Amino acid sequence: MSHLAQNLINGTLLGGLYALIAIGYTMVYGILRLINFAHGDILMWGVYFALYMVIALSMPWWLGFIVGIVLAGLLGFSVEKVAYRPLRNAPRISALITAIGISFFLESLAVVVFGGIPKSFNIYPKFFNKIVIFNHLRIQMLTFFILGVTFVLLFGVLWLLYRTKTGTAMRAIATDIPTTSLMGANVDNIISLTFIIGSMLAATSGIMWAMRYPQVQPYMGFVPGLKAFIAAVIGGIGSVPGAVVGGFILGMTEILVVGFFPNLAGYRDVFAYVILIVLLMFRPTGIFTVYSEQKV
Amino acid sequence: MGTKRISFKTNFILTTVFVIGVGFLLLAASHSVGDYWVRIITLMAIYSIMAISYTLVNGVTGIFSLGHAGFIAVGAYTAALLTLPIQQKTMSFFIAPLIWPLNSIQMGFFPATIIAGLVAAFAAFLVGYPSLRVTGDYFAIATLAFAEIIRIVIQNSYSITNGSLGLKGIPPYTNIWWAWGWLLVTIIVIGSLKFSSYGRALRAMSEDTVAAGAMGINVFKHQLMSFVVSGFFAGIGGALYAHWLTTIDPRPTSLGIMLTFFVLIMIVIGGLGSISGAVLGAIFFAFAAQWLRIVESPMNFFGITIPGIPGMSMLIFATVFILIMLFWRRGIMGKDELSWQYIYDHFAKKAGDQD
Amino acid sequence: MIKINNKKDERKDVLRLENLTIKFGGLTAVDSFNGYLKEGELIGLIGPNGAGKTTIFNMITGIYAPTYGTVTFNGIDITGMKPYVITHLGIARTFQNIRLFSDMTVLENVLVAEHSWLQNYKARKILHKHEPEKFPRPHWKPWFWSAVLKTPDYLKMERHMKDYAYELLKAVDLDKFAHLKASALPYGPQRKLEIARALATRPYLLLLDEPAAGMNPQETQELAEFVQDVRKKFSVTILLIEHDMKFVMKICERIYVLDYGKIIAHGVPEEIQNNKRVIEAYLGDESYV
Amino acid sequence: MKKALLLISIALLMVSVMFGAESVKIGVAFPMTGGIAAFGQMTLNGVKVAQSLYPTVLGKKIELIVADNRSDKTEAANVVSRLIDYNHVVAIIGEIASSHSLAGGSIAEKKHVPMLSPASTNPLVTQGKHYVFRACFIDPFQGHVAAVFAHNYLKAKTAVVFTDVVQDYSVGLANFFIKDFTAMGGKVYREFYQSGDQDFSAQLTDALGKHPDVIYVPGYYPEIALMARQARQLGYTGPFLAGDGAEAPELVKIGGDAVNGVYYTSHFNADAPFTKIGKEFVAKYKEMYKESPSALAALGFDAYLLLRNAIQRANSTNPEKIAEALRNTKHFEGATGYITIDKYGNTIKSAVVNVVKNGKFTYVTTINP
Repeated sequence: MSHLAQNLINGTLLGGLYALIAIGYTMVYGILRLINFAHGDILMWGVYFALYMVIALSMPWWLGFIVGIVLAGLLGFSVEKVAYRPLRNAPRISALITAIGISFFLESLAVVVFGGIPKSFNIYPKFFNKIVIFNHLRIQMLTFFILGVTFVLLFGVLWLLYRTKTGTAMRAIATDIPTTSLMGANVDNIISLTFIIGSMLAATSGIMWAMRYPQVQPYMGFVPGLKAFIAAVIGGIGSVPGAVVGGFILGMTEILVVGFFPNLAGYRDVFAYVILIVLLMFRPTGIFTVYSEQKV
Repeated sequence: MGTKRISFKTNFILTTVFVIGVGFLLLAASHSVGDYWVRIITLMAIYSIMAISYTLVNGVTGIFSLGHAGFIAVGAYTAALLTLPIQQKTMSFFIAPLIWPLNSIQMGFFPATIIAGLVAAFAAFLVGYPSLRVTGDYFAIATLAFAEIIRIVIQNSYSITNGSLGLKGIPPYTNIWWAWGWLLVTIIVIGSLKFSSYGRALRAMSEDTVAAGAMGINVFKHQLMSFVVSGFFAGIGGALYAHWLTTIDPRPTSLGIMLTFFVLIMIVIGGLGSISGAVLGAIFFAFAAQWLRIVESPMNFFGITIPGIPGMSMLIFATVFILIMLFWRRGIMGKDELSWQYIYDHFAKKAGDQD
Repeated sequence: MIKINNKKDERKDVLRLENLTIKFGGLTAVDSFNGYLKEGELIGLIGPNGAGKTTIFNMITGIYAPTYGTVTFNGIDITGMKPYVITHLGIARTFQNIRLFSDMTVLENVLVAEHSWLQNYKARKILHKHEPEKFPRPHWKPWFWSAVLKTPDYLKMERHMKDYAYELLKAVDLDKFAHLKASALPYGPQRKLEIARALATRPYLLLLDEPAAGMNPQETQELAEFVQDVRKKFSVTILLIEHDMKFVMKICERIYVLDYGKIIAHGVPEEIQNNKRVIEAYLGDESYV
Repeated sequence: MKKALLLISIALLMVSVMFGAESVKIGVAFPMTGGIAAFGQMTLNGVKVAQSLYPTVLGKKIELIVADNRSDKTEAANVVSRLIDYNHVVAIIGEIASSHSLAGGSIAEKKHVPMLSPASTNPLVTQGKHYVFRACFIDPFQGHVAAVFAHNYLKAKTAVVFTDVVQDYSVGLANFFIKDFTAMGGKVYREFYQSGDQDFSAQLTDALGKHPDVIYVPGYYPEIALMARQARQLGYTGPFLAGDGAEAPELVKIGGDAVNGVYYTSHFNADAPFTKIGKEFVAKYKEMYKESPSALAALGFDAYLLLRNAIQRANSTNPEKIAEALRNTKHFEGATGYITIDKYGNTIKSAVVNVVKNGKFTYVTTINP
């Protein structure tokens, strides 16, 4: 029983991290219909930014984190501006290929700038490593922190989307760019804002990821990025609540599969991919249907 | 507008002369440039086969697959398991013995390559049949997922593929003639396909699937067909690659997503949808990967040593890749082919400009 | 009150639409559309923007599956069939916003439509069941391999396809642009090429979606003659959507008027011109001038 | 102007020819960029220390030509070919990762140029090859050493073995450990993970339910460090046992206090070198790089010396003769111990066990073959 409970806690933790990354994916996809392959790499850069703020500029850890997150937002903003905006009217495949190129570029640049050797991320207070024992369950303080941040940010994003004018404009663009621009909303600004928010969420997740698994390396963003995309598809791409639910489902599945069938650990990623493929075949719109794609 | 059309006969003669010329060049090269460059020249042909088969799907047919490395891996493993000497098999498989009948088979390179192609084509069918029901970026992600599944299964099947230990001692059959010979076959078959009625249907689909469907083209069937043909030649490329390298393993960096990215770089440089572009892109990639060693190793300019920057070559490739996508999306060839007609038109235009 | 010309028509039905209905989410885009086309007719389908005309085309050609109702073509129920099968059976169409294969040459555009000659096996099987005498059992050929290996059979077929394509291009007066990219053509010839491409599938029924859109009066005039010409020369039945009332009134034998997904009028041009509901529906619409 | 250029180039050519005649070219094929660049860098440091101590052989200067394989298998084969064919080296120190050595080894074998790998421990690397050697012991031996240590020193009865399914190295060590440990009467449970994994909580929760006396993780340091942290958080206080893949300063940096009590089998400990030349090496290394040498550096050092020794004994720079001499290496004194190369190209030498104590790699014991 405690085995299950422990696994459930671990799964929630992993799921929360996936969910935060997936929100950025799903928002960008909802608006631009673009799989932003570079999303995971922006996450990685955010973590490096935070690390260097603390180590090189000797900022306090919390300030370093915030500056890192802001810088990641700026990076997302520039990536959109430099690489995606010129291709907005190009075929979608071109945008997708460019996104792959950007991902490849950000990774290569990180190798050149930061070196390919993993760096340790021990720049946060020891307090987070403390363990609370609760009825045979061992829960790290970090768990509460990560879950707390995840839920605060999640509700923040939902509030922004459904309760503010900007959010309404974002949702409007997601359905129809030309009409929205006719209605007087500045499409470019709103798309930029989407990228900034998505990148900052990813960086936040990345930093918490690095707190839990304290090492940083240039390829750290790829797998979480891909998994978060799968989470977004599970939830119904374009839907923010869907992305969160998808993230938790995926995180939970991965942990439970390995926890109860240790022999299948080698196939762990296969489960995520199989879920993805089955879902794409039979319910491509995911759990929360947002858009139907038919347009002739 | 007086562009002359070059007749079939002229075309045929010129092409034959060109192929024989390239043959002589290769013959000369294999005797003069040394083993290292011969290896690179062989690699160029292997990359070209991978790139052509990839461009058939991603460029000509216009469906964006990210699963190419999966089929290359299937081809590489199939061929390697068929040509590996039995004694080598018993030595390599020390975690779990190889299953029957693979443990008692050893065959020649040519049949093994063909079987590798067929098995890879079958894998492409199995992947394509479900994946092609979704379109666009969903298809890209589905194929990426399938390729990863293939890789992970290879990684975990110790009694068939030797798992993460990989295979070694594969006979080094791939030489300059096998590689360039297969490249010629690939160019002829895929070129012939591209310029047949089927190729027109594929190109039409790449522009507008709805209109193509309305013109009576079974879009799904044609996409699947293109995918399977591509899988066949990817398998051939994999078989050649395995016998060139003599050892293969299922790491993400050797037969995983990295390889798909590399081939993608080649066809983006060459122009999505062009066979000759794919060849040029592959040759450029194989050459530049060696040539860019200059920027990575310390340089000595009159006594001043400039330290090399590790990782620079990949950064340069990535930068070139993005610049092409942003400013020169047609790449070297666009969707055109480097035909005699193309060259003639080009020069005719140049001459016209000077008048 | 819908007035219909009740004169008995002996010609056979090419197309019959019964209770055709489609819903997108909560919205009913087309509501119980009933209609028919007799062999050799030239029929117009008109209505204000968003009335659901193109949606009907999309249901006939299999791009959308109707929520209710059936589409019967030459006595075969084609509801829910795949677009390519429907094309093989003999329905061809053009698109509202021209959808040529713009990167391919004019000739290749036509040749693409002829590609189905190689492999309309499935459609022939369906026809075979219905009219065995007209469609003898097809001989299956491995055209794919023939095409790759360039067998004499295939080369003969290819020559045949090219000849017919030139013939079609000559008929629409585009043969001199055969090797030009389709995107390089001016607007009017692009419309014509789209019709030629549709004809290359050898249809019984041709669906034209706003063929006169964006043309000046003189071009429209030419087009009207051209459409009538095509009907005669290729002996096809034509159903067309058009905004230009003059154009429709001039060439169509019967007209269906659609508003908010429902038929509001059906009859010969004179009847439609004087129909109160049609005038009402068109009042606010600037395109009716 | 043209004449001047011509003269300069002729002069340069002559200098290079003269220089060429004076030197013995040895190729170094290491990963200097990419995923395992750190290993390449560490090993190269050791090679350079050896070169600065012993720069000549047979009265000629030894010239090292370093070629980067970019941590990529295709390039691993290409650089060996390049070194042999383009740079005309007489022998190669090279390829760190076993998969790279397999790719490069087949080229060296074909060209009859000896290749000496400092750190490829996979038994397949030298198998059936006459021109491929190594300076390190092989996976089966390391697994055996770990089993002996767990049984005799840690007195363990139950072990949980974590296998990194992606790494042939890990699979090899785990299998030989399990074989030997069960033969000694121990009980083994297995768990699996893969390189790049960051969350081991599921496996650890399962593993700790078995109440192991030791957890054997023959993987690489990033995962070992993360695993140790998560295990400590789940309440595990017992020892970890690992292979030489654990040895990197990052283990402590990432793992923090959690990695205290991680034992690992290794080739070398800088605090307790037990040969004279080992002491000399540590001193010189500290002088050159201001830090303690890693085991990889020691292996790079030994690879250079083994090759130099073989050239001396062969009294020739003929690759065939060097290979022959290498194969006859007997009781050679290197930094990592006394090395004998058997007829298969593998080394027979002792292993050390180190432990992380207060964030320092501390020598525990030596286990002889």
